Amino acid sequence: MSKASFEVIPHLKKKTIYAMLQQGSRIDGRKLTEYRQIAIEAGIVERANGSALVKLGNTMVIAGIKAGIGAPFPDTPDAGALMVNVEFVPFASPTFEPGPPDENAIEVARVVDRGLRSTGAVNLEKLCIVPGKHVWVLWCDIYVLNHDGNLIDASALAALTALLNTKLPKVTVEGGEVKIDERTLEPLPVEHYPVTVTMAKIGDHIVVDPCLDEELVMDARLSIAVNEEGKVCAIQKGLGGYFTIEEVHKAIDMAVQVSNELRNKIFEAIKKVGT
Amino acid sequence: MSKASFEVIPHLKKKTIYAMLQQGSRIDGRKLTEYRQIAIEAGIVERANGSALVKLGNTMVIAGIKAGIGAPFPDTPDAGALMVNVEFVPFASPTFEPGPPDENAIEVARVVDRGLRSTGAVNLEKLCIVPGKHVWVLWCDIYVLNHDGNLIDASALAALTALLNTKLPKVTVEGGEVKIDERTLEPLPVEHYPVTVTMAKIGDHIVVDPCLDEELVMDARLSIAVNEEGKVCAIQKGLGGYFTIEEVHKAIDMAVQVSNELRNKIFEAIKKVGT
Amino acid sequence: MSKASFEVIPHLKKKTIYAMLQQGSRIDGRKLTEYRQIAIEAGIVERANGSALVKLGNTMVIAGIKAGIGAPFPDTPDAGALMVNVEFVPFASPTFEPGPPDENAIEVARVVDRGLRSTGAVNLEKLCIVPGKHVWVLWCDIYVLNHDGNLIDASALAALTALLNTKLPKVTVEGGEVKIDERTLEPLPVEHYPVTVTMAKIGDHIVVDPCLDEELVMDARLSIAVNEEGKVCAIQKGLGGYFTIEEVHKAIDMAVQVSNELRNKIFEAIKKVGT
Amino acid sequence: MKKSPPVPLITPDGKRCDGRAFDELRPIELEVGVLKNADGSAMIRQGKNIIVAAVYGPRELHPKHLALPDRAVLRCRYHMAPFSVYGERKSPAPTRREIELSKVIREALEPAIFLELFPRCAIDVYIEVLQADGGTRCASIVAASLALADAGIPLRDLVAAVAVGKVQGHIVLDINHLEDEYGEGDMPVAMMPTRGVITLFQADGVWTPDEIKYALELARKGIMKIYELQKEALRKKYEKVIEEVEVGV
Amino acid sequence: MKKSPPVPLITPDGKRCDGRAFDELRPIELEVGVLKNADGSAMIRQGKNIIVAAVYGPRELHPKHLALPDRAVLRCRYHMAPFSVYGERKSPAPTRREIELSKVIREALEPAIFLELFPRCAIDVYIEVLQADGGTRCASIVAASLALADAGIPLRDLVAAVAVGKVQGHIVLDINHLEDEYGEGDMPVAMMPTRGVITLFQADGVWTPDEIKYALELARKGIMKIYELQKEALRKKYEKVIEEVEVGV
Amino acid sequence: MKKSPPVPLITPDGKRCDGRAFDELRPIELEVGVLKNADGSAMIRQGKNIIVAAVYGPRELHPKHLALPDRAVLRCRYHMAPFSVYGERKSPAPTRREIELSKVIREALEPAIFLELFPRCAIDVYIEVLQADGGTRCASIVAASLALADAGIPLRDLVAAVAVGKVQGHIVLDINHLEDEYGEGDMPVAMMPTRGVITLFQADGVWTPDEIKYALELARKGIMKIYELQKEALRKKYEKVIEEVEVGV
Repeated sequence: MSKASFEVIPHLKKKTIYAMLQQGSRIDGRKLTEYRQIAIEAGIVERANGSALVKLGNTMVIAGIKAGIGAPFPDTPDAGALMVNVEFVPFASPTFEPGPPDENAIEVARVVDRGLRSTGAVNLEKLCIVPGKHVWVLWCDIYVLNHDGNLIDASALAALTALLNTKLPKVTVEGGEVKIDERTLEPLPVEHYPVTVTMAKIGDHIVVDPCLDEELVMDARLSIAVNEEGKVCAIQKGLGGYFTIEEVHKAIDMAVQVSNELRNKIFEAIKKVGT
Repeated sequence: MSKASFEVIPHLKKKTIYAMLQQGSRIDGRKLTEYRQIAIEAGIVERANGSALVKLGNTMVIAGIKAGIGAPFPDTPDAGALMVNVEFVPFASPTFEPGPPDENAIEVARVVDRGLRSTGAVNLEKLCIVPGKHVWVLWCDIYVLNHDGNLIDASALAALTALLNTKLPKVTVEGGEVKIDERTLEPLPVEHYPVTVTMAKIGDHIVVDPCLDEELVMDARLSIAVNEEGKVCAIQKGLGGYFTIEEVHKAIDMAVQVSNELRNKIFEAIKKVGT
Repeated sequence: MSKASFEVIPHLKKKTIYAMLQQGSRIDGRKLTEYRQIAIEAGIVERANGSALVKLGNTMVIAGIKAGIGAPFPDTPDAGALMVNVEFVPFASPTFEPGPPDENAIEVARVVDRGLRSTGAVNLEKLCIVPGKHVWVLWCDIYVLNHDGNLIDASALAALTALLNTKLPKVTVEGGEVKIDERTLEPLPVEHYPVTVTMAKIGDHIVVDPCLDEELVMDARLSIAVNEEGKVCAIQKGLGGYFTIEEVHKAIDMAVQVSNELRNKIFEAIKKVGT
Repeated sequence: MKKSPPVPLITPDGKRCDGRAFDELRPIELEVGVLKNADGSAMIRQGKNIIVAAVYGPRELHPKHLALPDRAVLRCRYHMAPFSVYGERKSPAPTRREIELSKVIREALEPAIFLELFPRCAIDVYIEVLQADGGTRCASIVAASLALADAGIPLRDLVAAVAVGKVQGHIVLDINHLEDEYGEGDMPVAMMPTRGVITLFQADGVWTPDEIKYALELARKGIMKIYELQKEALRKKYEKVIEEVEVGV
Repeated sequence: MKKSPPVPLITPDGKRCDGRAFDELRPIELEVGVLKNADGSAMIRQGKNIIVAAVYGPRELHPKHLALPDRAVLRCRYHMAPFSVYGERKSPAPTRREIELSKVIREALEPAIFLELFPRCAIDVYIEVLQADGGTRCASIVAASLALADAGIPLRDLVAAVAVGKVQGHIVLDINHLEDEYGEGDMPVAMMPTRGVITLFQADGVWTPDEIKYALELARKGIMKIYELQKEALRKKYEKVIEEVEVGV
Repeated sequence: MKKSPPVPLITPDGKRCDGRAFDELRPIELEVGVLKNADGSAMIRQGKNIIVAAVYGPRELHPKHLALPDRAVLRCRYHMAPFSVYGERKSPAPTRREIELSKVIREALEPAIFLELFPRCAIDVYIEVLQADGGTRCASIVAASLALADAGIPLRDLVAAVAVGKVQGHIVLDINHLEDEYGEGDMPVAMMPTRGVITLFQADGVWTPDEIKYALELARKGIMKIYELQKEALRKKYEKVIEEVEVGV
């Protein structure tokens, strides 16, 4: 249980959210299927191999990629590794506490990871340098800077943008030794573009991209990762409520529809930094 | 201090236990030197190299052996390794708490380990594959599923049975490389058969195999590991009471006597699964 | 925040300290620039490669050096390593708590380390055995046994004395293999002699070597490490008070002056054990 | 990137690697009340899965500032024994996977429990996987749900669960370890069967919306069968208790 | 033992590796109020440093036994993001260095805050280094001080800070990453500028007392310039707020 | 599996590797009151063992819910300094061995203390092994017992302890590091000497019941000698205090 879930929302605001939904509108004036304004900036941290800052309304997350050369996992000797880590720093919300990632941060990381992995976003086989010995190991660290709801989508956007922004130095193998040419940079082989669309169930209503106020009253959450072919590549239901089968199908349709908009925002951000 | 030791026992029950002991009988109808009913089942977890489920009355523990190939300890380059780990999962008692093993679980693990190690139950030298480089490393993990007293004896029984149930794939060394033949399984070289007999001192009485009610009133505990030759191979006094020298000698005689019965239960369980 | 900083000092004692300082004297009778009695004993732990026990009045710390052969840090392949660790064991004060070093212990360790490192006290390059592969790794563990103030200076004294007391077995390299000759011991290459002088600011007064009573009322702390040439090789201001620029310069002059006295105590202790 | 499976996942005659049809469950054994100390408990064997669930509560919650004024706090710990897995020993420390699964299992059970009846209390669900064979989170939910019932905690419905999967293009019911490891997709689903609502829903792999529709329907059918087994197991326990009471055991 | 730098630290014409004069600050950008949830926040860009500071409080302190009856407890966490550093990823777990820096930064800020106005409360200062380029502790103090002001916490003075260094025998102002890594000495200094008193003072490297005198004076001059930038940044935020109020945003 | 010892453990003339007879203790030095802050303290040197014990209490216990209404809680921490051991540095984090020894040492001391006189309190015993030479748990008990007495805590009796061992078939008193490392068995025993009862009793190695009988009797004799040394050390401290009082120190 995160403390966030216990956060108190004034009774009046809760009633307002419900009443407005009944009228087809939301507390911040959006339509039920409307996403908040998205701002994505790629490449803001030069020390990282790739990076991105994402704002969804007032939600703000930053992702940075660090690449290093390491040993492959024993069961995938021919493939590089990608690790996703999400930190909810106390910085970002009065309800976050210092310490290692809690179950909420771990869930976000694993959902982001699942979307990237299922659809093969990064071609990990191309990150193998010497099979069984040396591969590229990528760390994708996502920091939440301000929490105003829907951290899953913001994190997924930041992760994919940062990966698209990533460049690796060229490596060659001579006599078993790996040589790194720091001056010749090559883009990371990103081949698919999954984005995640999260919906909240509040009473009988399903809204896209919940803000924090909505998260504090929602009954359940459904996150759907969609790739560039409109196929679903990860699903995660959250919280102690339920969905009917019809609601699930409706939500999936909604996610597929919204996903293009999100993906385009990423492409625009990448275009801006010229990669 | 385990919380268990603070568990409250109704005053009346305490008086009953004392009164009955005065009459030579126990709260659960046993005689002072009588062990509870023992049920041992070997080989219940196929994923493990060896396993055993032990019930002492309502006490229930499971042990599983996982074998892997690793480096030897620097001071014993010619020998495999055996590690015993005991977990008191919250599962097993309302007083157990989640987290790494506390001093009580560590004590049980170390006493079980001491009995096995002192008498050379597993011939660790036969687990050496390439001296100084590759040896078999055995993990014996013991999980308490239900705690009704005397976890030391139950754990020792489970550990030895699981070891006797353990089979290792055949390994050969070719040109410095270790090859594992998963289809040819060989029994673990178990050469001695220590079992542990625990006695509780309650007032002036010494009883064998205390149940939880008795543990909650006992003054001190004495655990004696005995091998198949009737020799003592580990001793552990526990709790903040004391024993007279006479009591110790009486307890040792008792342990030597009872140990055969326990050992036979193990042999029967092993015979049943045909190893 | 260490609990120590919250320790209550009787109001009366606080007033006394201030009043005496106004008169140019201190609660324990010392002058403002007077150090407490120093007793240093080198070589008291034979199991260690070097060791020292230091008493500053009632403050008592022990340092032990353990040397082992390990890999160098990747960025200094030609140099050995020196690690300084300080533990405030509950042993030493009613306000110390068990557990890994807190911010106070870490600060002491890092200040001691900084002094040694800045002035190149130990010639780490001479501790390289095979560049990039095998180097001497030194652990300097400092245990506080009794806390009566000024743990930084006591720890720095103990560390340098223990290093001067350290002998390493002779190593030779034959065919890439490192051979250790435990019978031929050689002194550690210690080439500089930094000592640290700590001053406390209490009101407008600056006193050298504060005792615990003084630490409980001090506003700020300034520690200055000085090498044998009278040069400053580490500075650390501590606590939530401040210093004027004039106070800083005065403190530095004071430290340079006192440092010789401390260094001589170390040399005497080393001479006594004949190294 | 996934290596090829040690045996064919789909045989030429359209069966799965363990001989099952695409819509066939593995054999399932359920036993209620297997532990003495827990307030409720249950064991499930499904394929080679062996999982035990224990429930303690409703009971006082420590530390008290975590208590809720209007309902019980449900806590859940899903844990795999070090010897329960294929290959190397698993460290007993909780992995990120175990932490996530503890969360989704808790959230799958929560809608079924009348938590509002026990303000300020805790209900603790402990799950130990003794042997893992694919689909452990779903099997855990099946057992945990029975353990809650065994503890006498008022439930809106049982929760039943099963994982469907995508194996060489086929949507199959109740995937086993090999299908999980080498298949293309995994979709664990939990439902409150009498209400037909979904309380756990996850997926990896790539699915078209139509495939998801088909998979969910397949899951629903499997869940209804498991639900019957759950009720049967509770009846058996109840009859045993009645019997014991009647013969005075 | 330090390897030689990849570029000359001092060029033949008496400039530093990034073209600066010995007594020249790097370009500094300060922005106040960059985060919505925090009670106060500020971002600093100094060279390639990117650092954000957030302040929460005064607020209730948990656990309560740590509260002080006569003043607020100031808490501080300096942390570097894993991707903020040169070379390998930094583990997100706090290092000994980060623990020490959290302490000295707290102690540098403490003299400037009227803690006695908020007995039993906590004031939390969180600092995240997003990109590190030398002198991060000083830059963190500059940002944290602005975040405290932005949170409306009564201050005796702002705190400004800068690191001077010793590079090939020269005392230089505001050292960058290369000068920190390959230079001979680092001396971070923080002051309350209007009072001219020192609240953070550290050094490594070997310094004569005269060099320290010179270095401190150089630091003081840099700090006075940074102080002007701080005031300017607060003014900008204040004007923006006024503007927003006037146009009714 | 144990390697052969670097020196013969038993010499041809029937002596042990350090020249002692089978039933001979090592030289023991005891000093009471060696630390200023602790309420009681003592140091023991036995062979090359150097161990210091400190006692704090009876004092308030935190957190309070661990307090007992009818007696004090005794807590004990046995710890080895990183440099105290042969060979490699020991990590300062408590090992499983140290956790077990902390427990058995606590249980060895407990019967001797009138804990019931201090309800709701804690008595803390801290033991630091500065140099280890075999038999440290027994030496720790000897020192801790003196530290308790030094702290003025009412005791039923002192606790004295010694380890007997089995070395090349011989039962010997007070084994040293080499005998512990290369011998066949170790049997640490603690007793309340005037009552003749056993408060710590452990063993590894293989022993016949008769060997145990002999070993226990040997231990008892050693313990009685150590008990005399303990009383002597307390007397010395007491006399010193008297003296100090008389001369007005």
